[in-house]
Amino acid sequence: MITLSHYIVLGAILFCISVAGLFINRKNVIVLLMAIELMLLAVNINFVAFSRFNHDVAGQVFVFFILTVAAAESAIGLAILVLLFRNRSTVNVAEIDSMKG
Amino acid sequence: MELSTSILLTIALAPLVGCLLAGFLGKQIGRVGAHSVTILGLLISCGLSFYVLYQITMGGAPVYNHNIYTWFEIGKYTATVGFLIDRLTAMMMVVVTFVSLLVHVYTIGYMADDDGYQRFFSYISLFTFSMLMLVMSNNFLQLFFGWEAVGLVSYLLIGFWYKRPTAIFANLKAFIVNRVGDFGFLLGIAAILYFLGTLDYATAFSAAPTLIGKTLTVTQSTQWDAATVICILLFIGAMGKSAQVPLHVWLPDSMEGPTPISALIHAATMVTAGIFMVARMSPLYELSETALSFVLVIGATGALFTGLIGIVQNDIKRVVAYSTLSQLGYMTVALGVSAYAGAVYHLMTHAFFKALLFLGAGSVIIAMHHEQDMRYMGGLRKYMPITWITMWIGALALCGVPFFSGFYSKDSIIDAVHESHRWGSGYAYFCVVVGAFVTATYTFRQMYMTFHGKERFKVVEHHGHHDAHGHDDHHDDHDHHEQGVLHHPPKESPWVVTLPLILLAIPSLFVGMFTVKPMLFGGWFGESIHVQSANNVLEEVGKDFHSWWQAGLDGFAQLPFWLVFAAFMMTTYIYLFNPSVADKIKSALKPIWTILDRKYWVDDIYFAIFARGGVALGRMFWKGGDAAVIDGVLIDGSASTIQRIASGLRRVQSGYLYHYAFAMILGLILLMGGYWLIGQ
Amino acid sequence: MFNHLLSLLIWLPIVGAVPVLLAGSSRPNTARWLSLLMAVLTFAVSLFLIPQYNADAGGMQLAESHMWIASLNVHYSLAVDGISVALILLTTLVGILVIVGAWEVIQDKPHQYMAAMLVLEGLMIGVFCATDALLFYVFFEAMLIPMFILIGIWGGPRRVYATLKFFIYTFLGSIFMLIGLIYLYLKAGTFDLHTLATLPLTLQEQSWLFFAFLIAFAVKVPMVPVHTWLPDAHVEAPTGGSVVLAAVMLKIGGYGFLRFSLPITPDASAHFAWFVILLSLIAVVYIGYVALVQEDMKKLVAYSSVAHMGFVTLGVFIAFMLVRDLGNTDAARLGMQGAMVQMISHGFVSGAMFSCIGVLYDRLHTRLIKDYGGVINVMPWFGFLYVLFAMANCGLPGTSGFVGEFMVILASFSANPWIALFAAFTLIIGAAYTLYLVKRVLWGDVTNSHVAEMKDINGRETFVLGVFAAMVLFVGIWPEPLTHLMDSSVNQLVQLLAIHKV
Amino acid sequence: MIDPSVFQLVCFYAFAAVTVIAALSVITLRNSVQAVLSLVLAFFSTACIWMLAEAEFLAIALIVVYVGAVMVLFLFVVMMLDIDQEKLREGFVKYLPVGLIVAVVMLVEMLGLIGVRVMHTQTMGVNPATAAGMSNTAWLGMALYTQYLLPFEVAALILTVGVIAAVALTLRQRTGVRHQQASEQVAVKASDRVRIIKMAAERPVDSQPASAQESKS
Repeated sequence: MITLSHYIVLGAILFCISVAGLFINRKNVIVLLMAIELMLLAVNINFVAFSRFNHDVAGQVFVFFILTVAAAESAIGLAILVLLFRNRSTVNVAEIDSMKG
Repeated sequence: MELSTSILLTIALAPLVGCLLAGFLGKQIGRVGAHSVTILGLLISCGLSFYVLYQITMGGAPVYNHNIYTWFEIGKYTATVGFLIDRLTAMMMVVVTFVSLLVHVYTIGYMADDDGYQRFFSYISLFTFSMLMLVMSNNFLQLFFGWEAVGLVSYLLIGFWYKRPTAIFANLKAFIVNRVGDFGFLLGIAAILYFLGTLDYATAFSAAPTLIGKTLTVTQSTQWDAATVICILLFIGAMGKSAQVPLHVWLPDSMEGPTPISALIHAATMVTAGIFMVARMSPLYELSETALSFVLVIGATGALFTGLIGIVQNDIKRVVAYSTLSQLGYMTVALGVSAYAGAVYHLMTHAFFKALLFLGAGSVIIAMHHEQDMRYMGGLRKYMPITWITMWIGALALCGVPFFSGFYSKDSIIDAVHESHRWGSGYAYFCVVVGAFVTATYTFRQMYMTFHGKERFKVVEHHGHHDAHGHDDHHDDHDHHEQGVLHHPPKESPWVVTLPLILLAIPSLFVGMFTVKPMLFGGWFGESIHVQSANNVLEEVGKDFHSWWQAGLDGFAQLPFWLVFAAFMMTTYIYLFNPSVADKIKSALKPIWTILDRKYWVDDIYFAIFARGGVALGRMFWKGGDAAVIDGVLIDGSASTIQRIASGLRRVQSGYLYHYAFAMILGLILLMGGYWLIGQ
Repeated sequence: MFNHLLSLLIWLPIVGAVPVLLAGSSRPNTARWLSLLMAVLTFAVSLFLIPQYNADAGGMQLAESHMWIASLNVHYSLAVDGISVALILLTTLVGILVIVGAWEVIQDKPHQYMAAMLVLEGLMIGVFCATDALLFYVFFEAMLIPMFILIGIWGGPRRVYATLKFFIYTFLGSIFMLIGLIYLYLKAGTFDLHTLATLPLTLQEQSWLFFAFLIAFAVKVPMVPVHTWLPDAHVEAPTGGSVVLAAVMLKIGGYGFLRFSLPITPDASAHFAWFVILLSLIAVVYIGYVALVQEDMKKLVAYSSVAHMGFVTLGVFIAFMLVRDLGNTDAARLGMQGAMVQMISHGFVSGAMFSCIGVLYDRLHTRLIKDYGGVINVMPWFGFLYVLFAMANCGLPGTSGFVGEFMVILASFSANPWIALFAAFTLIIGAAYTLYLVKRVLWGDVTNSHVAEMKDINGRETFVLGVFAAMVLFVGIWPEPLTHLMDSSVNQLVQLLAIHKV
Repeated sequence: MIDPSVFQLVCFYAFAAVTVIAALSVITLRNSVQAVLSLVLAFFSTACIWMLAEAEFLAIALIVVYVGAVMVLFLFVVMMLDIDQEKLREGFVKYLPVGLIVAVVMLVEMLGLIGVRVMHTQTMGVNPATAAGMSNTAWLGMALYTQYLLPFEVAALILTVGVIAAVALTLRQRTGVRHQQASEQVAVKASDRVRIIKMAAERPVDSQPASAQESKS
């Protein structure tokens, strides 16, 4: 019998994996972006689960919006990445430090 | 007949108009225009003053006491501008305008070649206006206005030759020392307002008896007598203006100014303002024995000890300056023994003969091409007979030789002190009697060194060059021309200079004879001066007084005369017959001579403590207080602390995205941990 | 027109700044003439205050009120009493003089300079008119902006430091006032000053509020020890900025005490009067000594401003002592009136002193005293005026500088002779630092070739200094019109002092 | 016959395990292309899990939109850019412990805070869409086009802006390439092309009268 906690624990595990991913891949913007996608996925799992278990449509509607925004975000993120690579020939975060005070 | 306000206004404002015309339109109206308008103003003023004096004494005019306009009116306190004309005022007006008029005339000659001719006339007319406002005032506010205004003009005139470093030092010193006096004076006025609730003379004097028994709470346990506090505070003002010890230091230095103003301001009128003020305040001073004793001791000290300094001076003007200090001491002594009439009387005679001596000294200085050192003079009598004779008249009057005006005033002061039983009168008597000897000594020494004996200057004729060395540029090359060398022989000064000398010599010689009886003993001053019968020493003196002739003859038999005579003999021997003795005495009495030459080190001490000390204190406050503590620690300190914290925090703001992410997640973990702990 | 006279006074210069600004840097003369026109118009309008304001009746007159922020019950309400009228007249007159004074001096972006001046003038008038605490606060703070710009753009080499110090100092001070006002608002539900004045408060509440107001206004006055922004701001400010700062802006501190501390927290003010009096006396004596050793003319005059403003706070707070402890309302009126006259007088005298320094600075581009010497030789007319203002600065009778100090000293003697003694010390130290300055700058022989080439003041400078001189002499010789204008208002304030709130 | 609920549970565990392993390989794989492919796998298995929760529309949408569009975009970018993989791996080992600790602590905290045990009792119950008598897609669509219409439109707008922004960001203005400027071509005027000047038929004899004439005309 699948319970709510199954979904929630899965979401938590996925979220923590992506946090760990942020840490260990701190230089590669592409992996960072992917980790963020994973995070969103974890969140989405929670939304879907709550929506299903609480019989509320709002959760799934919200997932829909998150997917929309995440798509836009990754499109722009990748565009920036391309631009960045074109101008600086790197996607290494450590080298992108022109904002450093 | 009541005096008309318009006449009084004309008296006061005529010099002011002259001043403004000469000052603002000096270039347009030229030199002649400048001295014409100012002298015209003074003539009007002086003539009307004589008229007022006549009306007050002979014409039976009542005392004039009216306000002109209201200065401010707040609650029960009002301050007005107005005139009080009684006999005391009328006499002062005549003395002021008369001496001022003569000085104006004299200036035509003395300042003939000066660039600041118009400016000078403007200043002395402004002075006359201020002095008239002071003496004609009917309230303390206007008195203070005049008091400070004459101080301002004195400041401007001492620094008249503003290119001289000594002159601009002297005028600053004069103003600040005067301000020390004014400090007390203003507090005195504040005390009067506090105790009597008014600034008006008449109201204050009529309320004066209510002061008896009132006290001022100084500390929780100390109470001071109200009248004493008021009188001493006011007298501090007089000490500044009338150059009493220990605020006398500015007067000798003020000789940096041109000689006419030394005569007008620093001998005849302004410095006597303090004497006039105390006499005017006699209803208040009579209430406080303590204050009068204070006045007495201060005056006596000044009378003797500043006179002593005069003996060692070589600058002709400085001798007269120290003599002024000493004579002001005499007047103050007279005030101190409640002989106000004596003080004012001496003020008047002194105004004439001291102005004469200063103007005479000025005449000598002109002849010597602005050489003031008596060691380079001598034997001048044959070059300038008028100056010589008139100055001798002034000198004898100053020494108090019988029948001269100074005799009547000075002798009656000495007698009055003798009669007084006030605390300090014994000391004062000693001072004034010895002072008579001292006065004679420096006076005769000055006369001999200047007019008699060998000529100690050389005349080197410089033809063709002499225009450049006329005395129009005296203050520029005063310093680099060789001392004791003249380019043309000394000659008598022009008539504009000698006429005032003669006009001043006449009252110096005669005024005493005709006025001594009414003014000193006849109660001429009437209501203007109030003396309690127990203090009335002049009445005691007057009992032995019969006529001026008799008094003059009696004078020959009295101690002061013999002291003067002794001084005469001594100086005659030393300076006329055996000048080398002077140096011997000087070296024999080296320590005393040094003390006198250094003026008891009073100037040095003041300079060290107040000037240097003040600057050091200021620097300490500035660098230590403002810059170090307030700005350094509090303001910039807190700013730099914030900066330090911020620069620590700034390191966190590295600009690396992963740092921010890390911080975010760390925060999230902490938040969750904290929440979890609380939830447990 | 008379119904909205005060609004007109406030907004005329502010709106007038717009065309001045639009004139642009390409037409500097148009900007100058326009701004002069606006300043003169404002002055002309302010002259209507004299017939419109009934000095005998006193109290708040010419009131106008509109709802401003309904949700907070904030009103745009204006009114003036005699003190405000006097200060407004001072502001509008100084407004003309600074614009004339900056005529050729400001070559860099003159239109912006003039516009900033006009805006500043309007805001200062606003401060003097506002009878709503929040409106007052808005004007009070808004005033900082044009001043900040004036110093920051046309200032001297260390202007950044000076502007920051100036801004942070005053802003920090007024934050406390804002907190106090918010507390009062929560308590009373309104910002109306009249309502706040009648609001009952415990002594403890009053004490907190008193110190909140004290910090705000003490910075503005400025009082020791929060005065150090003033010398720096003055030194770096352009001449016109210095003149406005000294002549009008400092007065707002003293004015604030009258409008806030005095009616809202009378008991706490009386309770802590000794503290303010002590600070005032320190200002007179301590700052006097500090002024004595300054090497920069502007700093010297700035410090002397601090010392002179000490008389304002002394006069205001001595009134508490006189009314509460001694019951001597007449002396309290004298002291308060003295403080007011001192504010007006200091406006003229310090404005004139800074203008004089500006005249010198325009010629030699230095403010250090040691670079001058013997100026009187080449600039006699200037020397005459400079000596006049110096004398006014050291309080010579016959000049306006004397009147206020005289009244305050007289009043403080009635409270305590020792206070009078320290206050009267200004007579000596004031003369010392002022005349020492005059001696080093004016007197003496020409010290260097730069001084020798200086030209005497031109017509424009003569006009500015001449107007100042006329006012200095007028108030000094006949202060009665001025005191009469403020007398009934001062009297009402003194009556307020006697009312105990607890 | 297996109990459907047990089968569902087994399926859930299987898909969850695939998801977690795929996620782990996303963050650990050296090769970016492989990482993207792992991410695709993670999405795919998540979609399956959503299927188990009867959220069919979102599951399909996740695969179509994410796997079909976004992940392809990722792959495209990763392959297009010549990225030095080695350099980007620097510090991997160094930060691994920190990352692990943070992840584990966070997981423990999360699970602790959520209160897994309480949720363990909550069962799925009846499908709300079925209860409403419609499919999941219709159920979601009803909500989206009625109650959430405005956010839906805004989301559309965001997508459009995102697309435009992405294009604008990556658009490259190359120099040395000739373009046709249609707007300028349309806006051209005759006076820009031809200048008609008046000139004398003959050469003037001297310049003086000629200039005078010219100024006259």
